[in-house]
Amino acid sequence: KKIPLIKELNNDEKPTIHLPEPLEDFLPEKILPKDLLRESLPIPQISEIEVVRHFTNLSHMGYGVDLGFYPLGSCTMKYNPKINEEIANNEYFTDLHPYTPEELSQGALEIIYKLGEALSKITGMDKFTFQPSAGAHGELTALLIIKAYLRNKGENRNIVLVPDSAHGTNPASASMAGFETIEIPSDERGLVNPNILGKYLNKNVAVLMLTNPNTLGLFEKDILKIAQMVHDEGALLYYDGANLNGIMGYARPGDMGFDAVHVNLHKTFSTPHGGGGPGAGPVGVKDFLKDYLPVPTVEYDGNKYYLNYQVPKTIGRVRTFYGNFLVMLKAYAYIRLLGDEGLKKTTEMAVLNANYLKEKLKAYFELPYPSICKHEFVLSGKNLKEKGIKVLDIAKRLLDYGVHPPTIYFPLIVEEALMIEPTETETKYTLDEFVEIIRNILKEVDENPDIVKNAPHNTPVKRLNEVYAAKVLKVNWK
Amino acid sequence: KKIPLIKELNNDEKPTIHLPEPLEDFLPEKILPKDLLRESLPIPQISEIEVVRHFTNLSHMGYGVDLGFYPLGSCTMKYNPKINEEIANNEYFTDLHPYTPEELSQGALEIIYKLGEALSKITGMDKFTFQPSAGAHGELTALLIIKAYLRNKGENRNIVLVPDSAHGTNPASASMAGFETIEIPSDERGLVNPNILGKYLNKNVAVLMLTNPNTLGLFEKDILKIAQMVHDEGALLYYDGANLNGIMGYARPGDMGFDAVHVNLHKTFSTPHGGGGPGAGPVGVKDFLKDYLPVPTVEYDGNKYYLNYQVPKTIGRVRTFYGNFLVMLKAYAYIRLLGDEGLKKTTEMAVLNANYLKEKLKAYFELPYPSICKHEFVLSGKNLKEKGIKVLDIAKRLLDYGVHPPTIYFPLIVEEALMIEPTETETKYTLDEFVEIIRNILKEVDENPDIVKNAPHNTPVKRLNEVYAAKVLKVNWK
Amino acid sequence: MTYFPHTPQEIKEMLNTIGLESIEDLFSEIPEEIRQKAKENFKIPASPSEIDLLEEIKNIARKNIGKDYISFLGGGAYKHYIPPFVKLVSLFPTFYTAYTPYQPEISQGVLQSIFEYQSLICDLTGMEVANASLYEAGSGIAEAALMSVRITGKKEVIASSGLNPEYISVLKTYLQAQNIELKIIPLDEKGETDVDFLEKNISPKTSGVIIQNPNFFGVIETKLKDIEELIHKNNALFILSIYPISLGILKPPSEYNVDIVVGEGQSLGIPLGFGGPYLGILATKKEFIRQIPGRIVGETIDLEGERGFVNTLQTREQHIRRAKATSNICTNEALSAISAAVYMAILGKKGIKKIAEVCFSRAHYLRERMQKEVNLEITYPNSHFFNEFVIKIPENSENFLKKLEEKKILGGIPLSRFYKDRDKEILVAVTERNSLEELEYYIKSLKEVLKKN
Amino acid sequence: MTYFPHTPQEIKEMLNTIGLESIEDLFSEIPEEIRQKAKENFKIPASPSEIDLLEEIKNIARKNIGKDYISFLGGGAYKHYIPPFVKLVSLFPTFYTAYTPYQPEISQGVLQSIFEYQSLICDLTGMEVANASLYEAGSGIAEAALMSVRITGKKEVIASSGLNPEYISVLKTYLQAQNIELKIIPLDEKGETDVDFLEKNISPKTSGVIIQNPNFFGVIETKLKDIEELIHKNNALFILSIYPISLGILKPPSEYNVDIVVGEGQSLGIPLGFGGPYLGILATKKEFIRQIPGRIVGETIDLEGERGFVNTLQTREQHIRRAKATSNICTNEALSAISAAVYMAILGKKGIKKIAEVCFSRAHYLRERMQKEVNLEITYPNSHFFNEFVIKIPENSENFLKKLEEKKILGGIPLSRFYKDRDKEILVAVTERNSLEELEYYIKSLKEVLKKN
Repeated sequence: KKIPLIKELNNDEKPTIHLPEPLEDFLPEKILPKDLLRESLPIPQISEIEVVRHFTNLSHMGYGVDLGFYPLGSCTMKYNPKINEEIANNEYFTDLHPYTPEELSQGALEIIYKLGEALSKITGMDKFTFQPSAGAHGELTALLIIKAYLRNKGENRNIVLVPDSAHGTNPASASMAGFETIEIPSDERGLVNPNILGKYLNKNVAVLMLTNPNTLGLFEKDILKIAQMVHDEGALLYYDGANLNGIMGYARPGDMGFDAVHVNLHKTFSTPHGGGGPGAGPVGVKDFLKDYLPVPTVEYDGNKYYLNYQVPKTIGRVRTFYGNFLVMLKAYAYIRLLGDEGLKKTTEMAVLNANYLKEKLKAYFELPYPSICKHEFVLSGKNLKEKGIKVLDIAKRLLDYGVHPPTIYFPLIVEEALMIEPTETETKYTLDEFVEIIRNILKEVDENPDIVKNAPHNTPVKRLNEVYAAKVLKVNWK
Repeated sequence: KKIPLIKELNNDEKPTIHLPEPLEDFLPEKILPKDLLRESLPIPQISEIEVVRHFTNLSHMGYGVDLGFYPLGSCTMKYNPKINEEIANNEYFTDLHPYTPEELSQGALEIIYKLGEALSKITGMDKFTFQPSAGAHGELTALLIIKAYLRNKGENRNIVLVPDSAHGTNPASASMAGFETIEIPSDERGLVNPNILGKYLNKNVAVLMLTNPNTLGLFEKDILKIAQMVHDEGALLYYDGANLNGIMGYARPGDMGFDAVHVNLHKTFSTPHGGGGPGAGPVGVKDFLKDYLPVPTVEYDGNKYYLNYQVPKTIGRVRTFYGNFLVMLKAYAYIRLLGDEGLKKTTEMAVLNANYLKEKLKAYFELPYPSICKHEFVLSGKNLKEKGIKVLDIAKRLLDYGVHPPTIYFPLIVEEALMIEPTETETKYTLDEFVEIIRNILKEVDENPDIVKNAPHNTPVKRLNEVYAAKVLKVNWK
Repeated sequence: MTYFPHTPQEIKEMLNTIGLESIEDLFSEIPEEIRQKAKENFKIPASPSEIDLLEEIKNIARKNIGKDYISFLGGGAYKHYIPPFVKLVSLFPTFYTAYTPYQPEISQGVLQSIFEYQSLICDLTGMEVANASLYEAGSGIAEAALMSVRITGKKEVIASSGLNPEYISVLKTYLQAQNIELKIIPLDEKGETDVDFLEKNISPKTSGVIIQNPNFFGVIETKLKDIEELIHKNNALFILSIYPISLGILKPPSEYNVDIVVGEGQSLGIPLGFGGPYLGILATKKEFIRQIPGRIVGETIDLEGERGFVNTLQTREQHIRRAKATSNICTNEALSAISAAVYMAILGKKGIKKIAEVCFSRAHYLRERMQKEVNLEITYPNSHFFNEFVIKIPENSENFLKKLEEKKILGGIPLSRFYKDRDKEILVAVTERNSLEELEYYIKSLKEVLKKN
Repeated sequence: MTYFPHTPQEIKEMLNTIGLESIEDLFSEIPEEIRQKAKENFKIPASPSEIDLLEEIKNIARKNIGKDYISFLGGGAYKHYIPPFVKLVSLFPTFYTAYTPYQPEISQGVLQSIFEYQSLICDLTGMEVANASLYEAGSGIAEAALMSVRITGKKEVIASSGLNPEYISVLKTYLQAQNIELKIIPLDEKGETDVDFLEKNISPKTSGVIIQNPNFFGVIETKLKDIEELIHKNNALFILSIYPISLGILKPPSEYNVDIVVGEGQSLGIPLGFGGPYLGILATKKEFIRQIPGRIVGETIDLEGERGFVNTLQTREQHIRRAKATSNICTNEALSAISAAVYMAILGKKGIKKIAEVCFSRAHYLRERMQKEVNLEITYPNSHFFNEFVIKIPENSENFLKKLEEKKILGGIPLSRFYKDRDKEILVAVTERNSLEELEYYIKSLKEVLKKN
């Protein structure tokens, strides 16, 4: 079923919805000079029922956690509890203007404050800012805090170290913060090796950014040693919280020696990802960095919550207002419902699912790093290359079986990588079914490789030509 | 994609949602004798994410007005405005107990009262009851009112007349009200003919039930004469409001001589049909019948709305509480948004769409009653019989084209009937597209009849065996 | 303003195709006299805009201030927790904007959901078949009574006065229409159906006997076995009205050999909504399937032998059988049935049992506190009850409740609403949404109000 | 309690498959010292149940009593009408529970919706390309400034002090990080960007100039043509921050030859939500497409030549280009962008224009009444404005606003919140959700408050 573009349904004479009429005496054309006014607005006009059908039909051409398995590595596509949506739809939150006087918006401030307290408990950090709107935004914020701290100490360190398995956002954020990035090669275990790290550490290093467990799903066992080395060199240690769900309840970044962290509320704390966003990437810091947090922070004087603009060495703002409040609200509800035991259990089941699936799938792919993983693991499909099959083909064929493929071609250090994160909300049955599907596809690779190479077949469109898109660059309907 | 039954996902050990714990000292097994308690509850236990996926996937195996054209004759599948859903989701309505004291539920009572006033204006009746939960329920209620009125006059009339084109609910309601039904044949115009009617009228006739426009979509032109004849014979005239949307704003049942009416809020007033319900079938009567309405009625004393249980000759209740309140609320919002002019325009566009589509389709089918129709019209597919094609096949093939088929095999007086009601909310483009689809299908009938006979092909299941269902009678998962 | 999408140009073109000049021409066969009257009398002001309408109705809604009170109202409609997903499902477009699934191939979502509803109701009640829903309990009980008349060929129905008085009222209306006799059996001193009286009144002429459990006064009927024997000895049918949540702990109707189970399904995830839409449950034995009113979904196979679902036994229904149909019901409460299915599925056996236990235990805790601390008299002090009970207060119940209303409590339903002579009794319901703090506050408020007297 | 679906038996089986004995074993490589600290310090109480949680948070929500006040707050976030369907779309499961559409074949719904968002933004602004969203306006403006630096190879940005002060603050943070100079241009006596001052400060070293229209004080910048000429004469880029709704009537940025349009998309169907999530709009000329930060959806064809949509130009992005990416943005505000698309689609050109006219006319009506009837002084009395303006009051604005709060009015934003010295001025915003009755009540209340002074 083809769905037209809205533009293709346009007819200028179609009615709009039932809106109030402007006051005749105060119409723009009676008040403003003509050269400030626009002559026409090219936005299409279609009727309400057409709009409803358009987006309803589009919504039937998609996939989401609510439809099935979504083991997209590093993305933590766990179930998004519906109770959180109900909570975040309360008009006392949705209709609240950010400049509502403090005494009339105590509820919202309370949520932010209490979420900060909870995240401090979870991460072992001392204070949080909620301005960062996403993980990468959190990274940037934290790097700016660290930079300001170092500059304040009179240090002009300009190097950010990241492992070669790091998320792409790490070096990109470093650039935006005005740093240079140097990559440290992982060792044969897939980990940061103190011996290798030692070669990279020097007085120009401002910070080492780590995600732990790392993107291979492996816990950086030498973290205490690493922290010691970094700190001894006068640099700071930053925690990329994308994988916090692999250790929550068992290890806290603050206890591992990290000085600043970001947390992805839309990953570990299950706020829905919205087809790409919104998320939220609050940043937590140790005490010695808290004077550098963006303004305003949310404080409590024992009686009343308030916005504090008096942060002595603040880096300033990284966005307007206070952050993605409605996302915070969902995360707060999630944390409050589960409590410490529930959150810990969340981690346990996520790690159980990952190790179980790894154990089941290692027969079909190469497993470059066979140790116990945390919330995710990485396979390599290079064994398929000789058959002319790429992991991309496997991914596309999975679509035909009604499941979302894993992350592919990341991390970069694994050839033909398949990065799989099942999350704790999946049943054993779903995992077993996934294994069965993989087995089937690999059978197809042997018996009927074309069906895999030309996949997908059962989707609303066939395999899409991304190269063509980048060539023609048709990015709007004009 | 096959969707299992919930039962097939059952595992007694799976968790339920996070509920409060009972008070230990007051557990049923500590208080009730064992023989009052159940030993086990066979309801399946599955996890929240599984429930969410189950019903979300099921919802992707369906069709609705929000997805496309739904010209199901006599069903008035018009667009259901989303604003009405928002209004009906207000907690001050949804969380209101029906026994809330009157002074604390004035808002709900006001809605019912004002909807009654509006429906009186629309239909020309004097007073409404909102207890009837559906059209058929309204018919029964009205027949009971009429019966009580006649009995009160000392008359034991026991015949209900209906045209042979009547909805099946008419005779069924008559039976439930303890009447016998006699069918009057329609004349060659498709209408009730006063001359024929005359032969059926006598002192045993309690009521003539009419829908006007009738199920052929034709206005009963002789209605004033018919009313005269019925009343002269001492019988009453009942209006089946299923087709009110064909004349609203142009003719009021009250002005045509009807003594009692029901109105389908889920048809003319656009409340969604919910896959089969809930609807609402309020009944309006002329003054002389109002002492027979079910209790309670909603009244206003100039100061306060209240429930009136003092209806002198009431037939009693036809259901608990006051009716499908949340449905009334949506209908009220619809009426208030549109006002008289909007409602009238609604009728006009519905009738325009029907006549336009009739004009376009008459080339492809027989059109037994070619006059101007109202909101719907009936074609006959008997011309296809010689090709071995039934209208059922056409209907099933339409599913492959992504539109809902018309009503088929009704009204009974038209052979191989196709009853088509486009409604006012459809664009000309949609109607033209439908004509094109019909043309295509008829071409297929000539060129490749099997594709039509074995349709549908693109649906989640192929043609379903209804005879087999009735034979095996598997009506639950046990 | 309306929701039509036509442009003026299209309207012109369409009229042209039809061969008419104006919209008015489409209505020319309506007698001028009728059109004139409509023109004169059809006057309804339109709201200035969607924004104004929302504001207007929000203001009306706020007048329902009782919503914000702590509530102990029950009597057939209960304030239960509705898991948020249940509400979301009722906004799935293919569910709420669909008609009755006449075309099963594109309606498997609705059909399977209703099949699962039927199955879950069978699981809950222990019965063999359930229909796809009736309007609500009152008309559902009437339908069950008529069913017993059709099955037994006899025309006398007996109902316990433990039945919700509104149900009795509906029953009267329906039975009278078909000249079916209705006898009402009183309760005994324990508040249970008087079995002796039943024994005296039942006879081989009786078609069906209707009992409610727990009954309207909250009392659990403990002699259902005896009643069942009496009924079946007289070749009548045993009709039982149930409160679905109570079946989380109470013995299912099937174990009492009940013939037809009916009940109000509102407690299964359906909002109070000032009384509707609700959900009429009807379940029975398979032998009676052809006498069931309303729709039934059945499993079948498609052309390729795959499982699918359809409306079945449609030959019972009005659109085919017309005057001889098992009922006139056409539009039912499908969306409510789907909500109930989602509700039962998301709670599962454990959840439903737990909700029942929470209701039960909090109600018993409250009643004990009322007895021991407030010294309130209880109407049926030695009877078993589920989550509802009757208290006696020393003054007119409506006055008493008004005083509680001043403390933002809706203390219960005054029995005088239904029984003129019982003007010092209040029916109190407790659900899982009454927190322990609410119970505490109720006790405290009762003490204060009683002290003032 | 958590949302995991495992049974104890399954957990055992799975551990067995893995070859471990206990769940703890899965974490054995974490140093004991770290685990011990977590054990000791990781303490968060769980809510007793979903029911309690809902009640608890509802009680917190109710403390946001400002929501119920009549509000004239604006300053970058506006209380606009959101058509109910816009809200429903954001609850479509395939939209809100999906990740970024990395697998386009099963993500056409999200991708086409965002392609349409991009197109509608181009229609609204007149620009040639738009991205798939940024976080909100503040960081969006910073991204635009960085874009101008990349494109021109110069490191000096000029911003008008008509820019929202929070945006300036964000801009400072971002630019400072990369040692880019930021100059702020004052306003003239009309409240418009001082063109003479700009002329004196702009130079061939300037990479970009940022103007906001209408500016923070509500004033419509009338010399954008002159500004544009100055900017382009110096080979800098013209960056304009817009208020989307105002473009229902105001000349689009493209007609001023703007290079990069940025703006806060909240007014396009996104709830106030105490400041987020919002929507950062960024649109530009096609020639700059490779320097755009964030995601872009493009049209393409599938294997069979059918139209489809994909994320395109991903080589600009962090997951491929890493340190050399055009931005670090990964997660954006896709769902907000979809809401904005639905909003623009459902209103259409007529609706957006009408909303703009209603805002404009009601704001002008209110200001006139304030001047004529209340004798309030207006800060820029002879300037053009859209729906926001600054009034002067005879006392400290915070005190004054408190008095209005007693009448349940949020009268506006005190300028002292941003400019310490402007402590007797209030920024007043009017939208279509301020009914005429509200305007009347505001006038009446102003009179009362002023009389008391």
